Amino acid sequence: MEIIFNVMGNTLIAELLGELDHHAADSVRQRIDSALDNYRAQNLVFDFNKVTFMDSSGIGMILGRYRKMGEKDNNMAIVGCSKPIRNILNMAGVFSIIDYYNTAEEAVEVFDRKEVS
Amino acid sequence: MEIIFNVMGNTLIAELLGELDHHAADSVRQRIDSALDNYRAQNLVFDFNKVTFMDSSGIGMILGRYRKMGEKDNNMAIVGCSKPIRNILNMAGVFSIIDYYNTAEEAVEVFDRKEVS
Amino acid sequence: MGKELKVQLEGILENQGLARAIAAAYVSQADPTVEELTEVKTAVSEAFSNAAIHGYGMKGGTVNMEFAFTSKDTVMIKIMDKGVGIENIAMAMEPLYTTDTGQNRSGMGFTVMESFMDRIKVDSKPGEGTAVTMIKKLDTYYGI
Amino acid sequence: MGKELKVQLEGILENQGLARAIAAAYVSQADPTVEELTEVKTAVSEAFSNAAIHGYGMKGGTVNMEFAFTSKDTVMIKIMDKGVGIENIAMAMEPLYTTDTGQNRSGMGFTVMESFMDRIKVDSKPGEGTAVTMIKKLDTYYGI
Ligand SMILES: Nc1ncnc2c1ncn2[C@@H]1O[C@H](COP(=O)(O)OP(=O)(O)O)[C@@H](O)[C@H]1O
Ligand SMILES: Nc1ncnc2c1ncn2[C@@H]1O[C@H](COP(=O)(O)OP(=O)(O)O)[C@@H](O)[C@H]1O
Repeated sequence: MEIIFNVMGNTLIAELLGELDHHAADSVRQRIDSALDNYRAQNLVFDFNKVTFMDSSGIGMILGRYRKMGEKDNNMAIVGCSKPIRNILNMAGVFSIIDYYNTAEEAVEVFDRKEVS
Repeated sequence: MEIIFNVMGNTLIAELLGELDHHAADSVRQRIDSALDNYRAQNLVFDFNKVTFMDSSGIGMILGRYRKMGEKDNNMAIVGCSKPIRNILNMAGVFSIIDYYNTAEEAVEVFDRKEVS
Repeated sequence: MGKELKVQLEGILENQGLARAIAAAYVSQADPTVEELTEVKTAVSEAFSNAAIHGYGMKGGTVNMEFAFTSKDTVMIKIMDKGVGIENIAMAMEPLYTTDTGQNRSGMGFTVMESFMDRIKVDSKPGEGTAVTMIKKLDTYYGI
Repeated sequence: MGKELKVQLEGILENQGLARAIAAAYVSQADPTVEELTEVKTAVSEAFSNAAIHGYGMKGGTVNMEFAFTSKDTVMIKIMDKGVGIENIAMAMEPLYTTDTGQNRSGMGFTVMESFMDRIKVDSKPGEGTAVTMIKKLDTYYGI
Protein backbone atom coordinates (compact mmCIF):
# COMPACT_ATOMS: atom_id res chain seq x y z
CA MET A 1 0.00 0.00 0.00
CA GLU A 2 1.23 3.49 -0.91
CA ILE A 3 0.63 6.60 1.18
CA ILE A 4 0.78 10.15 -0.15
CA PHE A 5 1.12 12.72 2.60
CA ASN A 6 -0.13 16.25 2.19
CA VAL A 7 -0.07 19.08 4.71
CA MET A 8 -2.72 21.83 4.83
CA GLY A 9 -2.05 24.22 7.73
CA ASN A 10 -2.12 22.15 10.92
CA THR A 11 -3.61 19.14 9.18
CA LEU A 12 -1.83 16.05 7.83
CA ILE A 13 -3.75 14.37 5.03
CA ALA A 14 -2.83 10.71 4.48
CA GLU A 15 -4.07 9.51 1.10
CA LEU A 16 -3.99 5.71 1.05
CA LEU A 17 -3.60 3.87 -2.28
CA GLY A 18 -4.20 0.16 -2.86
CA GLU A 19 -5.17 -2.70 -0.57
CA LEU A 20 -5.23 -2.30 3.20
CA ASP A 21 -5.11 -5.73 4.86
CA HIS A 22 -3.46 -7.25 7.90
CA HIS A 23 -0.30 -7.72 5.87
CA ALA A 24 -0.09 -4.03 4.89
CA ALA A 25 -1.40 -2.55 8.15
CA ASP A 26 1.82 -2.71 10.17
CA SER A 27 3.82 -0.60 7.78
CA VAL A 28 0.90 1.81 7.23
CA ARG A 29 0.70 2.41 10.98
CA GLN A 30 4.40 3.10 11.25
CA ARG A 31 4.53 5.45 8.28
CA ILE A 32 1.57 7.49 9.50
CA ASP A 33 2.93 7.73 13.03
CA SER A 34 6.29 8.94 11.86
CA ALA A 35 4.67 11.46 9.49
CA LEU A 36 2.57 12.78 12.40
CA ASP A 37 5.75 13.27 14.38
CA ASN A 38 7.72 14.81 11.52
CA TYR A 39 5.10 17.36 10.55
CA ARG A 40 3.99 17.98 14.15
CA ALA A 41 0.48 17.94 12.70
CA GLN A 42 -2.41 18.68 15.04
CA ASN A 43 -5.13 17.13 12.87
CA LEU A 44 -5.25 13.99 10.75
CA VAL A 45 -7.38 13.16 7.72
CA PHE A 46 -7.51 9.63 6.25
CA ASP A 47 -8.36 9.82 2.54
CA PHE A 48 -9.77 6.43 1.47
CA ASN A 49 -10.71 7.43 -2.10
CA LYS A 50 -8.06 5.19 -3.66
CA VAL A 51 -8.30 2.24 -1.27
CA THR A 52 -9.38 -0.70 -3.43
CA PHE A 53 -9.78 -3.17 -0.57
CA MET A 54 -9.95 -3.04 3.22
CA ASP A 55 -10.64 -5.67 5.87
CA SER A 56 -10.91 -5.27 9.65
CA SER A 57 -7.23 -4.33 9.85
CA GLY A 58 -8.37 -0.83 8.83
CA ILE A 59 -10.43 -0.51 12.02
CA GLY A 60 -7.45 -1.23 14.25
CA MET A 61 -5.25 1.09 12.22
CA ILE A 62 -7.71 4.01 12.48
CA LEU A 63 -8.66 3.51 16.13
CA GLY A 64 -4.99 3.13 17.04
CA ARG A 65 -4.24 6.55 15.51
CA TYR A 66 -7.32 7.96 17.28
CA ARG A 67 -6.09 6.80 20.68
CA LYS A 68 -2.67 8.19 19.97
CA MET A 69 -3.92 11.60 18.84
CA GLY A 70 -6.82 11.80 21.28
CA GLU A 71 -4.53 12.23 24.19
CA LYS A 72 -3.95 15.78 22.99
CA ASP A 73 -6.56 18.26 21.77
CA ASN A 74 -6.61 17.08 18.16
CA ASN A 75 -9.08 16.39 15.35
CA MET A 76 -9.44 13.39 13.09
CA ALA A 77 -11.56 12.74 10.00
CA ILE A 78 -12.14 10.07 7.38
CA VAL A 79 -13.01 10.90 3.77
CA GLY A 80 -13.94 9.09 0.57
CA CYS A 81 -14.84 5.53 1.60
CA SER A 82 -16.47 3.09 -0.79
CA LYS A 83 -19.64 1.42 0.46
CA PRO A 84 -18.07 -1.89 1.63
CA ILE A 85 -15.34 0.00 3.50
CA ARG A 86 -17.91 2.27 5.12
CA ASN A 87 -19.81 -0.87 6.14
CA ILE A 88 -16.81 -2.30 7.95
CA LEU A 89 -16.01 0.95 9.75
CA ASN A 90 -19.68 1.28 10.70
CA MET A 91 -19.75 -2.22 12.24
CA ALA A 92 -17.06 -1.13 14.67
CA GLY A 93 -18.77 2.19 15.44
CA VAL A 94 -15.87 4.18 14.04
CA PHE A 95 -18.13 6.94 12.73
CA SER A 96 -19.61 7.57 16.15
CA ILE A 97 -16.25 8.90 17.30
CA ILE A 98 -14.63 10.10 14.05
CA ASP A 99 -16.47 12.31 11.53
CA TYR A 100 -16.85 11.42 7.89
CA TYR A 101 -16.57 14.00 5.11
CA ASN A 102 -16.74 13.75 1.36
CA THR A 103 -13.46 15.53 0.68
CA ALA A 104 -10.29 16.37 2.55
CA GLU A 105 -10.90 20.10 1.87
CA GLU A 106 -14.26 19.89 3.62
CA ALA A 107 -12.65 18.24 6.65
CA VAL A 108 -9.89 20.85 6.82
CA GLU A 109 -12.47 23.65 6.64
CA VAL A 110 -14.36 22.22 9.60
CA PHE A 111 -11.13 21.87 11.59
CA ASP A 112 -10.22 25.51 10.84
CA ARG A 113 -13.63 26.76 11.96
CA LYS A 114 -13.27 24.86 15.24
CA GLU A 115 -9.97 26.56 15.96
CA VAL A 116 -11.36 30.05 15.30
CA SER A 117 -14.37 29.59 17.54
CA MET B 1 -17.52 -16.65 -25.76
CA GLU B 2 -19.96 -14.45 -27.69
CA ILE B 3 -20.03 -14.18 -31.47
CA ILE B 4 -21.55 -11.29 -33.40
CA PHE B 5 -22.25 -12.13 -37.04
CA ASN B 6 -22.29 -9.49 -39.71
CA VAL B 7 -22.83 -9.93 -43.44
CA MET B 8 -21.23 -7.68 -46.08
CA GLY B 9 -22.12 -8.85 -49.57
CA ASN B 10 -20.85 -12.42 -49.92
CA THR B 11 -18.81 -12.22 -46.76
CA LEU B 12 -19.67 -13.43 -43.26
CA ILE B 13 -17.82 -11.55 -40.55
CA ALA B 14 -17.59 -13.40 -37.23
CA GLU B 15 -16.62 -11.03 -34.44
CA LEU B 16 -15.47 -13.09 -31.43
CA LEU B 17 -15.81 -11.63 -27.93
CA GLY B 18 -14.14 -12.99 -24.80
CA GLU B 19 -11.94 -16.01 -24.12
CA LEU B 20 -11.37 -18.70 -26.73
CA ASP B 21 -10.12 -21.87 -25.07
CA HIS B 22 -10.67 -25.59 -25.47
CA HIS B 23 -13.80 -25.29 -23.35
CA ALA B 24 -15.34 -22.60 -25.58
CA ALA B 25 -14.06 -23.92 -28.94
CA ASP B 26 -16.69 -26.61 -29.52
CA SER B 27 -19.60 -24.25 -29.40
CA VAL B 28 -17.75 -21.58 -31.41
CA ARG B 29 -17.12 -24.09 -34.19
CA GLN B 30 -20.76 -25.11 -34.30
CA ARG B 31 -22.15 -21.59 -34.30
CA ILE B 32 -19.81 -20.47 -37.09
CA ASP B 33 -20.58 -23.52 -39.21
CA SER B 34 -24.31 -23.03 -38.93
CA ALA B 35 -23.99 -19.31 -39.68
CA LEU B 36 -21.96 -20.16 -42.80
CA ASP B 37 -24.77 -22.48 -43.88
CA ASN B 38 -27.56 -20.05 -43.04
CA TYR B 39 -26.09 -17.08 -44.85
CA ARG B 40 -24.66 -19.19 -47.70
CA ALA B 41 -21.63 -16.96 -47.34
CA GLN B 42 -18.77 -17.42 -49.77
CA ASN B 43 -16.12 -15.68 -47.70
CA LEU B 44 -15.34 -15.72 -43.99
CA VAL B 45 -13.59 -13.12 -41.82
CA PHE B 46 -12.58 -13.84 -38.21
CA ASP B 47 -12.48 -10.60 -36.24
CA PHE B 48 -10.24 -11.15 -33.18
CA ASN B 49 -10.30 -7.54 -31.95
CA LYS B 50 -12.29 -8.41 -28.83
CA VAL B 51 -10.72 -11.77 -28.04
CA THR B 52 -9.13 -11.34 -24.60
CA PHE B 53 -7.48 -14.77 -24.50
CA MET B 54 -6.74 -17.59 -26.93
CA ASP B 55 -4.82 -20.85 -26.61
CA SER B 56 -4.06 -23.48 -29.26
CA SER B 57 -7.76 -24.30 -29.53
CA GLY B 58 -8.01 -21.25 -31.80
CA ILE B 59 -5.65 -22.88 -34.32
CA GLY B 60 -7.83 -25.95 -34.64
CA MET B 61 -10.95 -23.85 -34.89
CA ILE B 62 -9.56 -21.66 -37.68
CA LEU B 63 -7.90 -24.47 -39.66
CA GLY B 64 -11.05 -26.57 -39.36
CA ARG B 65 -13.11 -23.77 -40.96
CA TYR B 66 -10.38 -23.37 -43.61
CA ARG B 67 -10.59 -27.05 -44.57
CA LYS B 68 -14.35 -26.86 -44.68
CA MET B 69 -14.46 -23.74 -46.86
CA GLY B 70 -11.41 -24.54 -48.92
CA GLU B 71 -13.19 -27.34 -50.66
CA LYS B 72 -15.03 -24.68 -52.62
CA ASP B 73 -13.56 -21.55 -54.17
CA ASN B 74 -13.81 -19.36 -51.12
CA ASN B 75 -11.78 -16.75 -49.25
CA MET B 76 -10.85 -16.48 -45.60
CA ALA B 77 -9.18 -13.77 -43.55
CA ILE B 78 -8.21 -12.98 -39.97
CA VAL B 79 -8.27 -9.46 -38.55
CA GLY B 80 -7.37 -7.65 -35.34
CA CYS B 81 -5.19 -10.08 -33.36
CA SER B 82 -3.30 -9.02 -30.28
CA LYS B 83 0.41 -9.87 -30.22
CA PRO B 84 0.20 -13.08 -28.15
CA ILE B 85 -2.63 -14.39 -30.33
CA ARG B 86 -0.71 -13.58 -33.47
CA ASN B 87 2.25 -15.47 -31.95
CA ILE B 88 0.21 -18.61 -31.47
CA LEU B 89 -1.28 -18.50 -34.98
CA ASN B 90 2.19 -17.89 -36.36
CA MET B 91 3.64 -20.95 -34.62
CA ALA B 92 1.19 -23.12 -36.52
CA GLY B 93 1.85 -21.35 -39.82
CA VAL B 94 -1.73 -20.14 -40.06
CA PHE B 95 -0.74 -16.88 -41.76
CA SER B 96 1.00 -18.72 -44.56
CA ILE B 97 -2.38 -19.97 -45.76
CA ILE B 98 -4.79 -17.32 -44.47
CA ASP B 99 -4.19 -13.59 -44.91
CA TYR B 100 -4.15 -11.12 -42.08
CA TYR B 101 -5.71 -7.65 -42.36
CA ASN B 102 -6.10 -4.82 -39.91
CA THR B 103 -9.85 -4.39 -40.35
CA ALA B 104 -12.77 -6.40 -41.65
CA GLU B 105 -13.51 -3.67 -44.21
CA GLU B 106 -10.02 -4.04 -45.65
CA ALA B 107 -10.49 -7.81 -45.97
CA VAL B 108 -13.88 -7.42 -47.68
CA GLU B 109 -12.39 -4.91 -50.13
CA VAL B 110 -9.68 -7.38 -51.13
CA PHE B 111 -12.25 -10.17 -51.58
CA ASP B 112 -14.40 -7.88 -53.78
CA ARG B 113 -11.43 -6.96 -55.94
CA LYS B 114 -10.60 -10.64 -56.42
CA GLU B 115 -14.09 -11.35 -57.66
CA VAL B 116 -14.02 -8.48 -60.16
CA SER B 117 -10.68 -9.47 -61.64
CA MET C 1 -19.05 -31.65 -8.02
CA GLY C 2 -16.80 -30.60 -10.88
CA LYS C 3 -16.50 -27.09 -9.55
CA GLU C 4 -14.75 -28.01 -6.32
CA LEU C 5 -11.42 -26.41 -5.63
CA LYS C 6 -8.88 -27.26 -2.96
CA VAL C 7 -6.01 -24.98 -2.18
CA GLN C 8 -3.05 -25.35 0.12
CA LEU C 9 -0.75 -22.50 0.98
CA GLU C 10 1.49 -21.30 3.77
CA GLY C 11 -0.33 -19.40 6.52
CA ILE C 12 1.72 -16.21 6.47
CA LEU C 13 0.39 -12.70 5.95
CA GLU C 14 2.35 -12.36 2.69
CA ASN C 15 -0.16 -14.84 1.24
CA GLN C 16 -3.26 -12.90 2.30
CA GLY C 17 -3.65 -11.17 -1.06
CA LEU C 18 -3.22 -14.46 -2.94
CA ALA C 19 -5.87 -16.15 -0.79
CA ARG C 20 -8.26 -13.32 -1.67
CA ALA C 21 -7.42 -13.43 -5.38
CA ILE C 22 -8.08 -17.19 -5.54
CA ALA C 23 -11.41 -16.72 -3.77
CA ALA C 24 -12.29 -13.99 -6.26
CA ALA C 25 -11.36 -16.19 -9.23
CA TYR C 26 -13.48 -19.01 -7.88
CA VAL C 27 -16.57 -16.98 -7.04
CA SER C 28 -16.37 -15.02 -10.30
CA GLN C 29 -17.51 -18.16 -12.08
CA ALA C 30 -21.03 -17.51 -10.76
CA ASP C 31 -21.16 -13.95 -12.11
CA PRO C 32 -21.50 -12.17 -8.76
CA THR C 33 -22.04 -8.44 -8.35
CA VAL C 34 -18.97 -6.33 -7.59
CA GLU C 35 -20.24 -5.85 -4.05
CA GLU C 36 -20.72 -9.57 -3.44
CA LEU C 37 -17.23 -10.22 -4.74
CA THR C 38 -15.79 -7.66 -2.33
CA GLU C 39 -17.72 -9.21 0.54
CA VAL C 40 -16.40 -12.70 -0.20
CA LYS C 41 -12.84 -11.39 -0.58
CA THR C 42 -13.10 -9.57 2.72
CA ALA C 43 -14.45 -12.61 4.60
CA VAL C 44 -11.68 -14.81 3.19
CA SER C 45 -9.12 -12.17 4.07
CA GLU C 46 -10.30 -12.20 7.70
CA ALA C 47 -10.36 -15.97 8.04
CA PHE C 48 -6.97 -16.39 6.39
CA SER C 49 -5.29 -13.70 8.48
CA ASN C 50 -6.79 -15.20 11.65
CA ALA C 51 -5.17 -18.53 10.75
CA ALA C 52 -1.81 -16.82 10.19
CA ILE C 53 -1.92 -14.46 13.17
CA HIS C 54 -3.82 -16.40 15.85
CA GLY C 55 -3.67 -19.99 14.61
CA TYR C 56 0.02 -20.02 13.81
CA GLY C 57 1.14 -17.02 15.88
CA MET C 58 2.86 -15.53 12.81
CA LYS C 59 5.24 -18.49 12.67
CA GLY C 60 3.70 -20.11 9.59
CA GLY C 61 2.00 -23.43 8.97
CA THR C 62 -0.26 -24.90 6.32
CA VAL C 63 -3.64 -23.35 5.57
CA ASN C 64 -6.11 -25.38 3.52
CA MET C 65 -8.97 -23.72 1.70
CA GLU C 66 -11.87 -25.51 0.05
CA PHE C 67 -14.34 -23.97 -2.33
CA ALA C 68 -17.54 -25.49 -3.67
CA PHE C 69 -20.88 -24.48 -5.10
CA THR C 70 -23.64 -26.15 -3.10
CA SER C 71 -26.04 -24.93 -5.77
CA LYS C 72 -25.72 -22.86 -8.94
CA ASP C 73 -25.58 -19.64 -6.98
CA THR C 74 -24.49 -20.64 -3.47
CA VAL C 75 -20.84 -20.79 -2.60
CA MET C 76 -19.28 -22.59 0.36
CA ILE C 77 -15.79 -21.70 1.54
CA LYS C 78 -13.87 -23.54 4.23
CA ILE C 79 -10.60 -22.25 5.68
CA MET C 80 -8.62 -24.54 7.95
CA ASP C 81 -5.47 -24.35 10.04
CA LYS C 82 -3.77 -26.80 12.36
CA GLY C 83 -2.74 -24.10 14.79
CA VAL C 84 -3.46 -23.43 18.46
CA GLY C 85 -7.26 -23.62 18.16
CA ILE C 86 -9.88 -21.64 20.08
CA GLU C 87 -10.79 -22.29 23.72
CA ASN C 88 -14.19 -20.59 23.75
CA ILE C 89 -15.67 -20.22 20.28
CA ALA C 90 -18.78 -18.27 21.34
CA MET C 91 -16.64 -15.70 23.11
CA ALA C 92 -14.18 -15.47 20.21
CA MET C 93 -17.05 -14.60 17.88
CA GLU C 94 -18.28 -11.72 20.04
CA PRO C 95 -17.78 -8.32 18.42
CA LEU C 96 -14.71 -6.50 19.75
CA TYR C 97 -13.39 -9.64 21.47
CA THR C 98 -9.72 -10.17 20.78
CA THR C 99 -6.88 -11.97 22.53
CA ASP C 100 -4.43 -9.58 20.93
CA THR C 101 -2.57 -7.74 23.64
CA GLY C 102 -1.28 -5.00 21.36
CA GLN C 103 -3.59 -2.35 19.95
CA ASN C 104 -3.57 -3.62 16.39
CA ARG C 105 -6.49 -6.04 16.28
CA SER C 106 -10.04 -4.79 16.46
CA GLY C 107 -11.72 -8.03 17.48
CA MET C 108 -14.05 -7.50 14.51
CA GLY C 109 -12.81 -10.29 12.21
CA PHE C 110 -15.60 -12.76 12.95
CA THR C 111 -18.18 -9.96 12.95
CA VAL C 112 -17.10 -8.94 9.43
CA MET C 113 -17.28 -12.57 8.25
CA GLU C 114 -20.75 -12.96 9.76
CA SER C 115 -22.11 -9.81 8.25
CA PHE C 116 -20.66 -10.33 4.74
CA MET C 117 -21.55 -14.02 4.42
CA ASP C 118 -24.94 -15.65 4.97
CA ARG C 119 -23.81 -18.36 7.35
CA ILE C 120 -20.64 -19.08 9.26
CA LYS C 121 -19.67 -22.09 11.34
CA VAL C 122 -16.51 -22.37 13.42
CA ASP C 123 -15.08 -25.74 14.45
CA SER C 124 -12.06 -25.62 16.69
CA LYS C 125 -10.23 -27.58 19.33
CA PRO C 126 -7.39 -26.18 21.42
CA GLY C 127 -4.13 -27.66 20.19
CA GLU C 128 -5.67 -29.12 17.05
CA GLY C 129 -6.67 -26.18 14.92
CA THR C 130 -9.59 -24.26 13.53
CA ALA C 131 -11.95 -24.61 10.57
CA VAL C 132 -14.17 -21.74 9.47
CA THR C 133 -16.97 -22.64 7.05
CA MET C 134 -18.83 -19.83 5.32
CA ILE C 135 -21.80 -19.92 2.95
CA LYS C 136 -23.10 -17.16 0.73
CA LYS C 137 -25.94 -17.07 -1.77
CA LEU C 138 -25.09 -14.88 -4.73
CA ASP C 139 -27.55 -12.67 -6.51
CA THR C 140 -26.62 -13.92 -9.96
CA TYR C 141 -28.55 -12.88 -13.02
CA TYR C 142 -30.04 -16.34 -13.21
CA GLY C 143 -31.37 -15.93 -9.71
CA ILE C 144 -33.65 -13.04 -10.60
CA MET D 1 9.09 -21.40 0.67
CA GLY D 2 6.20 -19.30 1.96
CA LYS D 3 5.02 -18.56 -1.51
CA GLU D 4 4.22 -22.14 -2.49
CA LEU D 5 0.68 -22.86 -3.62
CA LYS D 6 -0.95 -26.22 -4.16
CA VAL D 7 -4.25 -26.51 -5.97
CA GLN D 8 -6.50 -29.46 -6.59
CA LEU D 9 -9.43 -29.32 -8.97
CA GLU D 10 -11.46 -31.56 -11.24
CA GLY D 11 -9.93 -32.08 -14.68
CA ILE D 12 -12.85 -30.97 -16.80
CA LEU D 13 -12.83 -28.25 -19.42
CA GLU D 14 -15.29 -26.16 -17.40
CA ASN D 15 -12.40 -25.58 -14.99
CA GLN D 16 -9.96 -24.35 -17.62
CA GLY D 17 -10.72 -20.68 -16.98
CA LEU D 18 -10.36 -21.15 -13.22
CA ALA D 19 -6.98 -22.86 -13.65
CA ARG D 20 -5.80 -19.87 -15.69
CA ALA D 21 -7.17 -17.35 -13.21
CA ILE D 22 -5.37 -19.03 -10.31
CA ALA D 23 -2.12 -19.07 -12.29
CA ALA D 24 -2.59 -15.38 -13.03
CA ALA D 25 -3.24 -14.57 -9.36
CA TYR D 26 -0.12 -16.46 -8.34
CA VAL D 27 2.23 -15.02 -10.92
CA SER D 28 0.88 -11.49 -10.42
CA GLN D 29 2.66 -11.44 -7.09
CA ALA D 30 5.95 -10.99 -8.97
CA ASP D 31 4.69 -7.97 -10.94
CA PRO D 32 5.01 -9.50 -14.42
CA THR D 33 4.38 -7.61 -17.64
CA VAL D 34 0.96 -8.05 -19.26
CA GLU D 35 2.58 -10.12 -21.98
CA GLU D 36 4.32 -12.46 -19.53
CA LEU D 37 1.06 -12.92 -17.67
CA THR D 38 -0.71 -13.88 -20.90
CA GLU D 39 2.06 -16.32 -21.76
CA VAL D 40 1.83 -18.06 -18.38
CA LYS D 41 -1.97 -18.21 -18.59
CA THR D 42 -1.77 -19.71 -22.06
CA ALA D 43 0.77 -22.37 -21.06
CA VAL D 44 -1.33 -23.36 -18.03
CA SER D 45 -4.43 -23.43 -20.21
CA GLU D 46 -2.73 -25.90 -22.59
CA ALA D 47 -1.39 -28.19 -19.87
CA PHE D 48 -4.69 -28.21 -17.99
CA SER D 49 -6.79 -28.93 -21.09
CA ASN D 50 -4.40 -31.72 -22.09
CA ALA D 51 -4.99 -33.33 -18.70
CA ALA D 52 -8.75 -33.07 -19.15
CA ILE D 53 -8.91 -34.07 -22.81
CA HIS D 54 -6.08 -36.57 -23.23
CA GLY D 55 -5.26 -37.62 -19.68
CA TYR D 56 -8.84 -38.21 -18.56
CA GLY D 57 -10.52 -38.54 -21.97
CA MET D 58 -13.09 -35.88 -20.99
CA LYS D 59 -14.39 -38.13 -18.22
CA GLY D 60 -12.92 -36.14 -15.34
CA GLY D 61 -10.38 -36.91 -12.65
CA THR D 62 -8.24 -34.93 -10.25
CA VAL D 63 -5.72 -32.42 -11.55
CA ASN D 64 -3.09 -31.13 -9.13
CA MET D 65 -1.26 -27.88 -9.78
CA GLU D 66 1.75 -26.64 -7.85
CA PHE D 67 3.18 -23.16 -8.00
CA ALA D 68 6.43 -21.92 -6.51
CA PHE D 69 8.99 -19.20 -6.96
CA THR D 70 12.42 -20.75 -7.32
CA SER D 71 13.82 -17.25 -7.03
CA LYS D 72 12.34 -13.77 -6.65
CA ASP D 73 11.47 -13.59 -10.33
CA THR D 74 11.38 -17.21 -11.51
CA VAL D 75 8.15 -19.15 -11.34
CA MET D 76 7.78 -22.93 -11.48
CA ILE D 77 4.45 -24.48 -12.34
CA LYS D 78 3.68 -28.19 -12.22
CA ILE D 79 0.45 -29.66 -13.59
CA MET D 80 -0.29 -33.30 -12.87
CA ASP D 81 -2.95 -35.82 -13.78
CA LYS D 82 -3.39 -39.52 -13.00
CA GLY D 83 -4.79 -40.28 -16.42
CA VAL D 84 -3.72 -42.52 -19.29
CA GLY D 85 -0.18 -41.18 -19.57
CA ILE D 86 1.96 -40.75 -22.69
CA GLU D 87 3.63 -43.62 -24.56
CA ASN D 88 6.24 -41.63 -26.45
CA ILE D 89 6.93 -38.27 -24.86
CA ALA D 90 9.37 -37.03 -27.51
CA MET D 91 6.85 -37.72 -30.25
CA ALA D 92 4.02 -36.12 -28.28
CA MET D 93 6.04 -32.93 -28.00
CA GLU D 94 6.60 -32.63 -31.75
CA PRO D 95 4.77 -29.69 -33.33
CA LEU D 96 1.53 -30.75 -35.05
CA TYR D 97 1.59 -34.20 -33.47
CA THR D 98 -1.78 -35.14 -32.04
CA THR D 99 -3.54 -38.38 -31.24
CA ASP D 100 -6.88 -36.65 -31.73
CA THR D 101 -8.77 -38.34 -34.53
CA GLY D 102 -11.19 -35.49 -35.05
CA GLN D 103 -10.10 -32.23 -36.61
CA ASN D 104 -10.31 -30.16 -33.47
CA ARG D 105 -6.84 -30.43 -31.97
CA SER D 106 -3.92 -28.76 -33.62
CA GLY D 107 -1.12 -30.76 -32.01
CA MET D 108 0.38 -27.44 -30.98
CA GLY D 109 -0.27 -27.55 -27.21
CA PHE D 110 3.26 -28.56 -26.19
CA THR D 111 4.76 -26.22 -28.78
CA VAL D 112 2.85 -23.29 -27.26
CA MET D 113 4.00 -24.27 -23.76
CA GLU D 114 7.60 -24.54 -24.93
CA SER D 115 7.60 -21.22 -26.67
CA PHE D 116 5.86 -19.26 -23.91
CA MET D 117 7.81 -20.69 -20.99
CA ASP D 118 11.59 -20.90 -20.61
CA ARG D 119 11.79 -24.58 -19.75
CA ILE D 120 9.38 -27.49 -19.85
CA LYS D 121 9.79 -31.03 -18.61
CA VAL D 122 7.28 -33.82 -19.15
CA ASP D 123 7.19 -36.91 -16.93
CA SER D 124 4.71 -39.57 -17.89
CA LYS D 125 4.05 -43.28 -17.67
CA PRO D 126 1.30 -45.06 -19.58
CA GLY D 127 -1.48 -45.94 -17.17
CA GLU D 128 -0.08 -43.78 -14.39
CA GLY D 129 -0.44 -40.22 -15.52
CA THR D 130 1.45 -37.17 -16.64
CA ALA D 131 3.27 -34.30 -14.95
CA VAL D 132 4.24 -31.18 -16.86
CA THR D 133 6.74 -28.87 -15.14
CA MET D 134 7.29 -25.41 -16.58
CA ILE D 135 9.68 -22.66 -15.54
CA LYS D 136 9.66 -19.03 -16.55
CA LYS D 137 11.85 -16.11 -15.56
CA LEU D 138 9.87 -12.91 -15.31
CA ASP D 139 11.14 -9.53 -16.32
CA THR D 140 10.10 -7.85 -13.09
CA TYR D 141 11.06 -4.29 -12.27
CA TYR D 142 13.51 -5.57 -9.69
CA GLY D 143 15.24 -7.57 -12.36
CA ILE D 144 16.24 -4.54 -14.40
N1 LIG E 1 -7.79 -19.48 13.33
C1 LIG E 1 -7.75 -19.13 14.64
N2 LIG E 1 -6.97 -19.82 15.50
C2 LIG E 1 -6.91 -19.50 16.82
N3 LIG E 1 -7.63 -18.49 17.36
C3 LIG E 1 -8.43 -17.76 16.56
C4 LIG E 1 -8.54 -18.04 15.17
N4 LIG E 1 -9.41 -17.15 14.63
C5 LIG E 1 -9.83 -16.37 15.65
N5 LIG E 1 -9.25 -16.71 16.82
C6 LIG E 1 -9.48 -16.11 18.15
O1 LIG E 1 -10.69 -15.36 18.12
C7 LIG E 1 -10.45 -14.01 18.49
C8 LIG E 1 -11.41 -13.09 17.76
O2 LIG E 1 -11.13 -13.11 16.37
P1 LIG E 1 -11.62 -11.92 15.43
O3 LIG E 1 -13.07 -11.65 15.66
O4 LIG E 1 -11.22 -12.24 14.04
O5 LIG E 1 -10.83 -10.64 15.96
P2 LIG E 1 -9.28 -10.30 15.88
O6 LIG E 1 -8.67 -11.17 14.81
O7 LIG E 1 -9.24 -8.87 15.53
O8 LIG E 1 -8.71 -10.60 17.24
C9 LIG E 1 -9.00 -13.77 18.19
O9 LIG E 1 -8.45 -12.71 18.94
C10 LIG E 1 -8.37 -15.12 18.54
O10 LIG E 1 -8.18 -15.26 19.92
N1 LIG F 1 -1.84 -35.02 -19.97
C1 LIG F 1 -1.75 -35.88 -21.01
N2 LIG F 1 -2.13 -37.17 -20.87
C2 LIG F 1 -2.06 -38.02 -21.92
N3 LIG F 1 -1.64 -37.67 -23.15
C3 LIG F 1 -1.25 -36.40 -23.37
C4 LIG F 1 -1.29 -35.44 -22.31
N4 LIG F 1 -0.85 -34.27 -22.83
C5 LIG F 1 -0.54 -34.49 -24.11
N5 LIG F 1 -0.78 -35.77 -24.46
C6 LIG F 1 -0.53 -36.39 -25.79
O1 LIG F 1 0.35 -35.58 -26.52
C7 LIG F 1 -0.24 -35.21 -27.77
C8 LIG F 1 0.21 -33.84 -28.19
O2 LIG F 1 -0.24 -32.86 -27.29
P1 LIG F 1 -0.32 -31.35 -27.73
O3 LIG F 1 0.97 -30.91 -28.30
O4 LIG F 1 -0.82 -30.56 -26.56
O5 LIG F 1 -1.39 -31.30 -28.89
P2 LIG F 1 -2.95 -31.58 -28.87
O6 LIG F 1 -3.42 -31.42 -27.46
O7 LIG F 1 -3.52 -30.53 -29.77
O8 LIG F 1 -3.18 -32.97 -29.36
C9 LIG F 1 -1.73 -35.33 -27.54
O9 LIG F 1 -2.44 -35.51 -28.74
C10 LIG F 1 -1.80 -36.52 -26.61
O10 LIG F 1 -1.72 -37.73 -27.30
